[in-house]
Amino acid sequence: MFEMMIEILIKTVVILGLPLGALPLIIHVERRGAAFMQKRLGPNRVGPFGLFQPLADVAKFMFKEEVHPAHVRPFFYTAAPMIALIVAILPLACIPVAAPFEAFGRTIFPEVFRSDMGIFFAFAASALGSYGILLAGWGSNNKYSMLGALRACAQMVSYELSLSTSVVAMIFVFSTNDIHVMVAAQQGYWFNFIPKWGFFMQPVAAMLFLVGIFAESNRLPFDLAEGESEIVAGYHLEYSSMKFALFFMAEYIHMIALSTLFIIMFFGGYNLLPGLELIADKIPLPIALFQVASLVVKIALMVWFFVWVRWTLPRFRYDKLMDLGWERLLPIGIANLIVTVLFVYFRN
Amino acid sequence: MSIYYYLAAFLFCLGLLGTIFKKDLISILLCLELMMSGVALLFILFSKSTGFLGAQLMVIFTMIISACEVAIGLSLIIALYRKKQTIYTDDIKIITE
Amino acid sequence: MAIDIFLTIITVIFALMLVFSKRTVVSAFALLMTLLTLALIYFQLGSIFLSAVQVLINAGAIAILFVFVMMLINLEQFQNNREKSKIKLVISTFTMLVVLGVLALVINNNIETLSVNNLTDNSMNALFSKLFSTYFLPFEMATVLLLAAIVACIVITTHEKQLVEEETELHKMEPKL
Amino acid sequence: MEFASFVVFVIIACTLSAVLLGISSLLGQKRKIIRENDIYESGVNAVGSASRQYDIKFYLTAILFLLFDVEIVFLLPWVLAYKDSPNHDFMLGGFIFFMAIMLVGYIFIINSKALKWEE
Repeated sequence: MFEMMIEILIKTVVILGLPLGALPLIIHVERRGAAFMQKRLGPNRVGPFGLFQPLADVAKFMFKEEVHPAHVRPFFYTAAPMIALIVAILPLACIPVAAPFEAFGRTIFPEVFRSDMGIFFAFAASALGSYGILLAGWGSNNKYSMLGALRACAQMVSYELSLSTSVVAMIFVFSTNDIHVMVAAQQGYWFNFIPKWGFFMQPVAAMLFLVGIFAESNRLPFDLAEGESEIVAGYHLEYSSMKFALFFMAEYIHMIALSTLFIIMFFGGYNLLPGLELIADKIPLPIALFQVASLVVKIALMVWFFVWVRWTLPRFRYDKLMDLGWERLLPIGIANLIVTVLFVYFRN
Repeated sequence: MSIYYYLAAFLFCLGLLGTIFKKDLISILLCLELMMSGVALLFILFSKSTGFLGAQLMVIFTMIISACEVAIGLSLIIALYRKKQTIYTDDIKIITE
Repeated sequence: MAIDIFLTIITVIFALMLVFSKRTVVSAFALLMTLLTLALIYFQLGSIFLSAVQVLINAGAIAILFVFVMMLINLEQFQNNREKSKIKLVISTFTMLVVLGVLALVINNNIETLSVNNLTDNSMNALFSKLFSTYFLPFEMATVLLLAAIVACIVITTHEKQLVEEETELHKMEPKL
Repeated sequence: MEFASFVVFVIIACTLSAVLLGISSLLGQKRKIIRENDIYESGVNAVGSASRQYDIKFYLTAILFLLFDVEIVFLLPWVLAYKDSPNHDFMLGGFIFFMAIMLVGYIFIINSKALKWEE
């Protein structure tokens, strides 16, 4: 019993520590990347190459005064950022960082919430994401934040549909819900140079999921709900110091969780390249650490892709955004599903 | 496992109390949703105790029916609110106009 | 056994919060928490697929719909001038106690047979093979029900102005025929 | 076992967010002057209650999301049960019927211009 508790704590600390620890780094990469693209320098005063700038930001958020506007609904005003953070952390429980490995005499499953419905649980938990935003809009009780919250939620909700069609298509191709089986299915090569990743099996579903990630985590070009030039920073308008930082963290962790799902389904999960299956099926600890490192490398590439897209694509107008979600992506998702089903049916 | 039977019965009756007791239509719909979840919990318990797997499938169908019911119920509430600017049960007693 | 009691207490707290809260948004939030704890109970009872579907549909779509509607209909103007009639409270608690008493009595009588667990394999493919062999018709009829719900919702909420425009267009076409 | 670890995970997540809020309310300066409820210096005084009548399209998107989400989640058992189902033609027939009805609903939405935002 005692050893089990230790294992649970270690797993939670590792799986929570990775995104939260990497958060200042990601913010720093975002600001330096943006600066790099706009031919300016970006923060480089605090510490070597400005690496301590995010820590300074976090300290600033800690020490700023908690402004509590009077016209605000107290319960929802303080509950909304906490809900946003908790809901953003929930999908991380079902995502494994490595294959089940042998350590201390028994196989350890590296995810907190071991179930053979891994993908579906992670996706269901990310469906709750629009709750923090709605309550924030309702809690801060002014027209701009309510309108921003409604817009952000309507956008997240309508892109979740096309996201779920692509998830269903991928589950159909791998015919399993378990993440480990899915990653194991992506081993091996076609004509020994194209790796057997989900991306090459289902390019359309991959594109849909990628667009869905941007829309779901309110990143540019879909960040109309909180765009400064649109409606004055949308739902987190009335929030000041730490509560605003919580929203910020929730958005980044939500983005990391969705991009890990994307990597697991389309880019071979925690195996760097599909050459690793030569080792016996009992994976010792060092190989597992190597897998964790490869997953972190892939997530870093995804984060850089986010930053790259953020400073290249302009922002959508709201009706174009909703039209894209309902009239363009959803039929593509349904058609992709029908085509895969028919293809698999007639192939055997 | 046996405590969940009492929980399911309690949820159902609490929803019943809520539907009778509540004033505005949205809360009535909320309490109806609570009754539906009580029934769904009972279905799962019966599927576990009798070993008949079809009861768990019935839970999926109850979820679909409750989704449709909430969808149409809330549309009616919206239509009523646009016409009469109120959703309180005391003001909507007149059928005629 | 301790987990059962722990989860039951949490569900009961949120259900009471749902029914006896003054403001409707607080009860909508309580409904979301009840549905999430029910999903935990389903998982603890072993039906994994149902808890995932419960989280996605009930907690992830229906509860959000309630908060959406609450944002559309501002309830603050009704809040203060509504007095709660005592008779209604007495009658409703009386009916609730009667129904609860009957159910508790029924459960109490055959609690032994009810709480034995003879579900052989609770795995998902057993569940799905049953769904697609004996219960295939409800699977198909569910989409027809959803189609009816889609059509009904759109017709109810789109304003008459839009429908009136369609009629006028029809009249305009007629003389040409 | 994984149930206990999930509950521990959720508890740690809740305490984390509570601790973060707690630290900032402790460390932040306390300037309890009534000035807090007036608007930021360049803002206009808020007029009227916040929840005025919002567009119906928001509600309609959420309602249509619910109904289509139920249909897509219903596809998941089909997708998982296809591999080891006895005869595939029976399953495919069901899938075609399911998708036909779903597409009828979808075409109805597009034609009825229910989600058109620009007017």
